[in-house]
Amino acid sequence: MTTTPVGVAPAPDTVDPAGPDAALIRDMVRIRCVEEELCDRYRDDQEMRTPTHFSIGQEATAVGVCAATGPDDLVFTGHRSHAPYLAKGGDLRAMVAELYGREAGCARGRGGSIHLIDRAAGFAGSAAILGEMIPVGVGAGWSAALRGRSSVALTFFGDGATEEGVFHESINFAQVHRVPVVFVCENNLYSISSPLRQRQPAGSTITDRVAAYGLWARSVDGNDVYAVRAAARAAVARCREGAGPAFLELHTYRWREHVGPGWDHDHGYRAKEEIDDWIARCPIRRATDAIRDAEPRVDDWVRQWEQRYREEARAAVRFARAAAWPSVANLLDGAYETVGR
Amino acid sequence: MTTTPVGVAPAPDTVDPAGPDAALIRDMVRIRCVEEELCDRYRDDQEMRTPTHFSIGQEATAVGVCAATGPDDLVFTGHRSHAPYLAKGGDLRAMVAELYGREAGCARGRGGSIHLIDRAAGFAGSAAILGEMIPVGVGAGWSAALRGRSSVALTFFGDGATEEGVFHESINFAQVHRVPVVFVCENNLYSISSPLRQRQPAGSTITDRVAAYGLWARSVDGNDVYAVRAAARAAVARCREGAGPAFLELHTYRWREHVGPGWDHDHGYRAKEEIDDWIARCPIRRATDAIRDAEPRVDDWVRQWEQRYREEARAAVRFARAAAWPSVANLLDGAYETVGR
Amino acid sequence: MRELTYWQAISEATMQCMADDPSVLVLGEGVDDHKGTFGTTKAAYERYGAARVVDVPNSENACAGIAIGAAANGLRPLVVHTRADFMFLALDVMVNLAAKWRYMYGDQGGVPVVTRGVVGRGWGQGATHSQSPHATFAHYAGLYVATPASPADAKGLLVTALRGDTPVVLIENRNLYPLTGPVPEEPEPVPFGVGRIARAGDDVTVVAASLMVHEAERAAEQLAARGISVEVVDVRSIRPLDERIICESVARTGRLVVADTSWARYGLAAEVAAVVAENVPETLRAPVRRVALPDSPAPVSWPLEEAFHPGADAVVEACLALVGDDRGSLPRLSSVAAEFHGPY
Amino acid sequence: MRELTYWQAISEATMQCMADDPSVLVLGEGVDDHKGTFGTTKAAYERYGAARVVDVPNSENACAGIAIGAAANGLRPLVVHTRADFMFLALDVMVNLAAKWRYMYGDQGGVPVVTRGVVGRGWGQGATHSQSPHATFAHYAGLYVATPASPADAKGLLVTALRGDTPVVLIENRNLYPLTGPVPEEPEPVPFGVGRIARAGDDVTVVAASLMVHEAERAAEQLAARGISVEVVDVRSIRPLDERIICESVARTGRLVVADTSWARYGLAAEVAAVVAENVPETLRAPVRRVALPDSPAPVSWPLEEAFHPGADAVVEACLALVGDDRGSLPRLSSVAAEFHGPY
Ligand SMILES: Cc1ncc(C[n+]2csc(CCOP(=O)(O)OP(=O)(O)O)c2C)c(N)n1
Ligand SMILES: Cc1ncc(C[n+]2csc(CCOP(=O)(O)OP(=O)(O)O)c2C)c(N)n1
Ligand SMILES: [Mg+2]
Ligand SMILES: [Mg+2]
Repeated sequence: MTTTPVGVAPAPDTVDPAGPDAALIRDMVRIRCVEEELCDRYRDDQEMRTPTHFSIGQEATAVGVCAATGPDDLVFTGHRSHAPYLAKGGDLRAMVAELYGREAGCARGRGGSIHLIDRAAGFAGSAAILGEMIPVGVGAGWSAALRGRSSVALTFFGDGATEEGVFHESINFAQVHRVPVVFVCENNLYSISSPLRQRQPAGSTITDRVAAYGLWARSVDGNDVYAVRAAARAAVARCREGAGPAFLELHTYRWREHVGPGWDHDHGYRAKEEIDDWIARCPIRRATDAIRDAEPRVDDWVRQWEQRYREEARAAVRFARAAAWPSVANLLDGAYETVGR
Repeated sequence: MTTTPVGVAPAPDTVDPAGPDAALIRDMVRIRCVEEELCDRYRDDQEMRTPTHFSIGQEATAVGVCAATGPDDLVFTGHRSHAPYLAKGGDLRAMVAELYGREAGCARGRGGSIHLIDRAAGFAGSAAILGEMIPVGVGAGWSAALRGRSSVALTFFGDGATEEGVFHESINFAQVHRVPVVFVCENNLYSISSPLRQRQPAGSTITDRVAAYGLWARSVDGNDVYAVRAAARAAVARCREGAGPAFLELHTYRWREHVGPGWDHDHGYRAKEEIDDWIARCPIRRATDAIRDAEPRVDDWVRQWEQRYREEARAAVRFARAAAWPSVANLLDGAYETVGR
Repeated sequence: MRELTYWQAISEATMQCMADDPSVLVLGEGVDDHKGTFGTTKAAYERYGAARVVDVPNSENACAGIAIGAAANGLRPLVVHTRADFMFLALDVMVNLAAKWRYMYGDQGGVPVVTRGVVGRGWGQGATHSQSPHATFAHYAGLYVATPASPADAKGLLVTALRGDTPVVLIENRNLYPLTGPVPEEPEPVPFGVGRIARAGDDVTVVAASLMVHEAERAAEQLAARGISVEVVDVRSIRPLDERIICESVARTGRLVVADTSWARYGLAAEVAAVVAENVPETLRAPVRRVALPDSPAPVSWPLEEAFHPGADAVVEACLALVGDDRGSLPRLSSVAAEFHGPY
Repeated sequence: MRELTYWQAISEATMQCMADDPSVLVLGEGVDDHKGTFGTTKAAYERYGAARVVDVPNSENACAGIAIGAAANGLRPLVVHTRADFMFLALDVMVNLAAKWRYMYGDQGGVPVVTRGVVGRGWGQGATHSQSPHATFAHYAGLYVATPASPADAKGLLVTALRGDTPVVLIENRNLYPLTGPVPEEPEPVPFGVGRIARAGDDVTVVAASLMVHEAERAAEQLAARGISVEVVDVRSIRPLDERIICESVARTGRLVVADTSWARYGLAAEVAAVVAENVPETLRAPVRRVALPDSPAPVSWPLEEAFHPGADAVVEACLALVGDDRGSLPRLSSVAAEFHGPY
C-alpha cells in the first residue's frame, strides 16, 4: 500500500480524511515508523551495509518543506536523506531496497543510504560530501529558470555544511543570478559530535550570515511543522515569482547518534538532559497538540497511522530482503554511458 | 640608497625630515615611481617575463596598512603584490631582480612578480591563486598567538577573491579562534574585466557579509592614506589585545590594465571617464592636499622624492639587468629540502 | 580543407553546438570580456549574449557544482577555466560527483558537463599557472579526458563532448592556440578513445599528447634527416586511452618514447609505458623513455623555464638514445611556443 | 618487540612527537571526540587538550591553508581527515601552495604540514568514501606521499614526516587499523623513498602498497603451497619511490604484478610498471599485470563491493597467469578486511 505524501498531488482515493494539517502529522508519523523500523533492523541484522544517518526527531523539517513543493519542484539533500526523500514522495520500497543493496533499490544498490534518488517523485539526489548538493541545487533551479520553467529547486543541508566555502559561493551566485532555489538548513546543533559553538562564532547566526547577501532568510522553529510549511510556502512562492533565492534555517535536533541507529548520550559530547529536552519537543507530538482542539480525533488517527506505517515499513523490509542482488556481471554498468542503451 | 618605509622601524639616519604623515606620502611616491618605471621597461624591453599586476593608483592601501604594522608583523598578499611588498619594507633591488628572473631576486628568480617574499622585512609571501593567502594569513596569525607572540598577520586580497569560498571559511575560523589577523580587502571594483555588480549581489557589501560573522569590520576610503592608517591601527591594536580578527574593506581603483603595464580604457569594460574620475582622486595628490596647510613644503618634498625614487628605481633596474641568471644546473634546487644544506 | 587556428576551431565548435542545441551554455570567469578566453568564447558571447555566455564569480567550486545541477536538469554547460590550475578548486565536485553521478545513482542518466582548462606554459607563468592536470582527472573512473593537439581535434572532440552524456575534461595548451590546420566546416565529432598516427615511421614510436605531438613531429623531421624513422602517435584522449594504436606501433618499432606536458610519475608517460609493459613487453628492443617535466615546480626565470619544459630537442635526444646513436651535430630546435611575445 | 595495532602505532607516534616538539599540533574535524579519529588522536587530546588537538570547522580548504600559514610561521601541523576523499577540497592549497612553497620562494624554507587521510574501503562506504588518492598527490613534485602498510611503518613514517621540512601526505587504509605488528618503543624514523621486501621470493615480484601488501603476503603464502615463490615489495612511500628495490626484484624474478587500492590508470600500478619498462624491461619474462580497481566508482551493494575491491585472490590469479599456471583447486581467500562488523 502506498501513501502519497502531501508534497505531491495526491490521487483522490488515497487522501486521508484528515485534511492538510493532519496530513503533515501523518507524513511525519510515516517517516518516524519507517526510520525506527530501519534502526532496529540495521542494528540487529547487520544486513544493511551502508552508513546511515537517521532523521528521527527532525521529521518536521522535511515534511513541512516538502509540503510546500509541487511535483515539478526538485529536492536535493546531503547525507541525512531518508526523511526528505520520503516527504517528497520517494518510493519507500525502492529506498529500503537501496539500503539493503538490492537491484530494486532506487539507485540499483550502487548508492546506498547516502545516494538516494527518485526522479519521478522530484527527489533529485542526495550526496555525502558535505556541501556538494548546495551548488547542485542552485544549478538545477537556474536551469529551470533559464529554460522558462516555473519549477523551484530546494537543497537540504546541515548547520555543519554551512562551514564549507561552497555554501557561500552558492548563496552569492544564486543571489546575483536570482536563481529560484530554496536553501534549507537543518540546524541540529551538531556536526557529528562537534557542537555548533565550537565551529561557528557566537553572537551571530547562520541566518544573519545569509541575510548579509541580501537573501530573503528566515529562522524558524524546525520542530513546528506548521511554521516550517508556512515559511517554506513563502520561500517557494518568492522563487516562483522570480524574486530570487530564499533561505530557511530550521532549528531542530537529532535524537540518535550521527551515523547509525544507536542512542549516544553516553558518548560524552551531549548530555542526556539535552536530548530529553528535545524529545519533549517532539515534532509529531507538538503538531498533534496543536490541532487537537480542532481535530479531537487526531490521537486515534496517529495510532492508526502508526500501525499502518509500521506494517508498511515491515513490508518494505520484506520486499527488500527478498529482492535480488545486483549481478556481479553488471559491476561496471553506469560507469560510462552505454551507446545504444 | 635604501629608504625605510614607515612600516618598519626606521634607522635614525634614514628618516626624512618630514614627519609621519608626510612619510606616508613619501612611501606612496616611491611605490608609484618604481611601478611607473617598471611599467615602461616591462612594455618596451620585454625582458621581464612574468605576469605583472601593478598597483598604480592603489598605493594608499598598502602604505596606510603597513604603516600600522611593526617589524614582527607578517604581511601576505595575492597577485597584486608589489605595493604591499615595498610598503612593508621589502628590498627593492631584490624585487626588481625577481621580475627580471635573476638569481639575486627575492625568490631567486623562481617565483616572479606573483611570488614575492622578503622574510626579513616581514613580507611573508604573495601567491597567484585567488584566495590562497587568506587562510595562510589566518594560520600565521594563529601560530603567533599559540606561541605566545604578540605579532599580527595581515593578508591582502581583492574584491574578487572574496567570492572564493575559502574567504568565508577563513573568516569563520579566525573569528571562532579569535585569531590575530587583519583581513585587508582592496576593493577596486573589478576582477580582471568583470565589474563587481556582475559578481556580487547589489544591496549589500563585502563589509556587511563579514560583519555578519561578528568581526570588527570597517569600510574605508582606500584612497585616503590617513584614513587607511587610522583604521589599520585600530585593527592591529585589536588583534594585539587578543580581541580577535579584524576586517578592512578599502575602496580604491586600479588605473592600468589588470595584468601588464598598459592603459585599458579601450577594452570596453570600463569607461575612460570612470578612470579619469579616479585618477582625479589620486591617493598621493589627496594626501598632499590634506597636509599642505600644515606642511607647505610638501610639494617640494614630493618633487624631490620623485627624483630620488625614479633614480632608485632605475638603479634597481640596472642592478637587476646586470645580475646573474640562475644556473640551469640548479634547476631542481628547492623542490625538496636538501639534507645537510 | 580550409585552415583555422586552434582557438578558432574551438570557437567554431562552440558556436555550432550552441546553434544546434539550445541547451548548451558557456560559463566561466571573463568569458564575456574583450579577450573572450583567448578568443574562444568571444563570438559566442557576441552572438548569444549574457544569457548563454555567462560571466561567473570567482567561485570555481560552486560554479562546477552549479554546472552539474544544470546538467542534471536539462542543460549542457561548457565550463571554461583560463588556467587549468584553477580546476583544483573544483576537483571535489568534478571527481566526487560529476564522475560518479551516473554510476552511483544506478545508471539513470548522467551529468554532461564539459570543462575546458587552458594550460599556460611559458612566459614566466610560474608554478601555479603552467600545470596540465589531465592525469589527475583521468585517474578517476567516470570522466572522459582529452588533450587535443590539432585544430581539427580541438573542434571535433569538443563537438563530441557537447553531444555526449558523460562529463568531459578538455585540456588545451595555450601555446597551441595560434597554430593552424585543416578543420572541417561541419561540426564533425571526433570520438574519444581513438588515437591518431600523426606521422608514420618504423624505428621509434613517440606517443604524445597535446603540445608534445608537435614537438614530436618536429623531432621526427629532424631525425628523418639522419635516417631515423619516427612514428608519432597522438593519443587525443587519455581516458579512454587507445591502447591498441600504442601497442601496434610499439610492436612494430620496438622502441617507445612517451612525451607529455606534465610530470612523469603517475602521469600520462607512466600510463603509456604501463600499457606497453602489460601488453607487448616482449616487443621492446630498448627501455622506454619518458620525456616529461623535471621533478620540480615550474620556475619563472627564463633560462630555468626553457630548461624546465621539454621540447623537440628532448624528444630527439630520447630517440637517439634508443637507437643507440648520439646527438652529434644536430642543430638545436627552439620550442613550438617560442614565438609568443609579451607583455603577458 | 612488543606489538601494537596500526592505530596504536599512529597514536604513539603522535604522542611522542608532541612530547618532543611543542610546535606539533593536530587539526581535524572531530579529532577531540570520543572516537578520536578511530583512536589515533584520542590519547593526544586527553594529554594535550584542545590547545594542541584542535577540532576544526568543516572547512577543508581553509584548514589546509591555515596549516600552511602556521607551518610558515613556526608550527608543525598534523592535519587529519577521517576520509581521504575529503582531501580533494584541500587539493588546491596542498598542490598549488604547500608542494611549491619552498621552490617558488627560492628555497628559503618549506612548510612542514603533514596530512593524514584515512581510506574507508568496505562496508558500503560507497563511491565517495572509499578512495585512495595517493597517486593524485604524488603526481605533483614537492610533496612526499607515503602509504604505510605495517604498524611499524605507520609509526616510523609519521615520525619522519613530523621531523622533516617537506609537506607530507600519509594515506592510511581504515582496514589496516586493527592489524597488529611489532613496533619499536622509541620514535624511530622510517625514511621516505626506501621500500621493503615484505617477503622474499624468486618466481614473481608483487609490488604493493598499503593494504595490498597484506593481500599480497596472503597470496604469496597460498602460492608457496603450490611451489610458486612470490617476492612481495612494499613500496612504503610512493614519492619518493624506491625504484631500485623494484627493479632489482623484477630483474631477479622476471615477472611483475603491481597491486594497488586505487585505479590502474595513472596510478601507482602504472608508475611501477613504467619504472620497470624504463629500467629493466629486458628482464621481463612475461607481461606486467596490474591488480587494481575496476574502472567504475565504488558500489555499495555487498556482492558488488566484494567484486570491486581486489584482494589476495586477484593477486593469486595474476601471479598464476604470469607463471603460466591456472587457478585449479586453490581455495578462495576472503579479504583482510572481512572481519569488520557494523553498524558503521
Ligand atoms: C567534505 C566533508 N567533510 C567531512 C565529512 C564528514 N561528515 C559527514 S556528516 C558530517 C556532519 C555534518 O554536520 P551537518 O552538516 O550539521 O549535518 P547533520 O549530520 O548534523 O545533519 C561530517 C563532518 C564529509 N562527509 N564531507
Ligand atoms: C582561483 C583563481 N581563479 C581565477 C584566477 C584568475 N585571476 C587572476 S587575478 C583575478 C582577478 C581578481 O580580482 P580581485 O581579487 O578583485 O583582485 P584585483 O586584480 O582586482 O586586485 C582573476 C580572476 C586566479 N588567479 N585564481
Ligand atoms: Mg548538524
Ligand atoms: Mg578587484
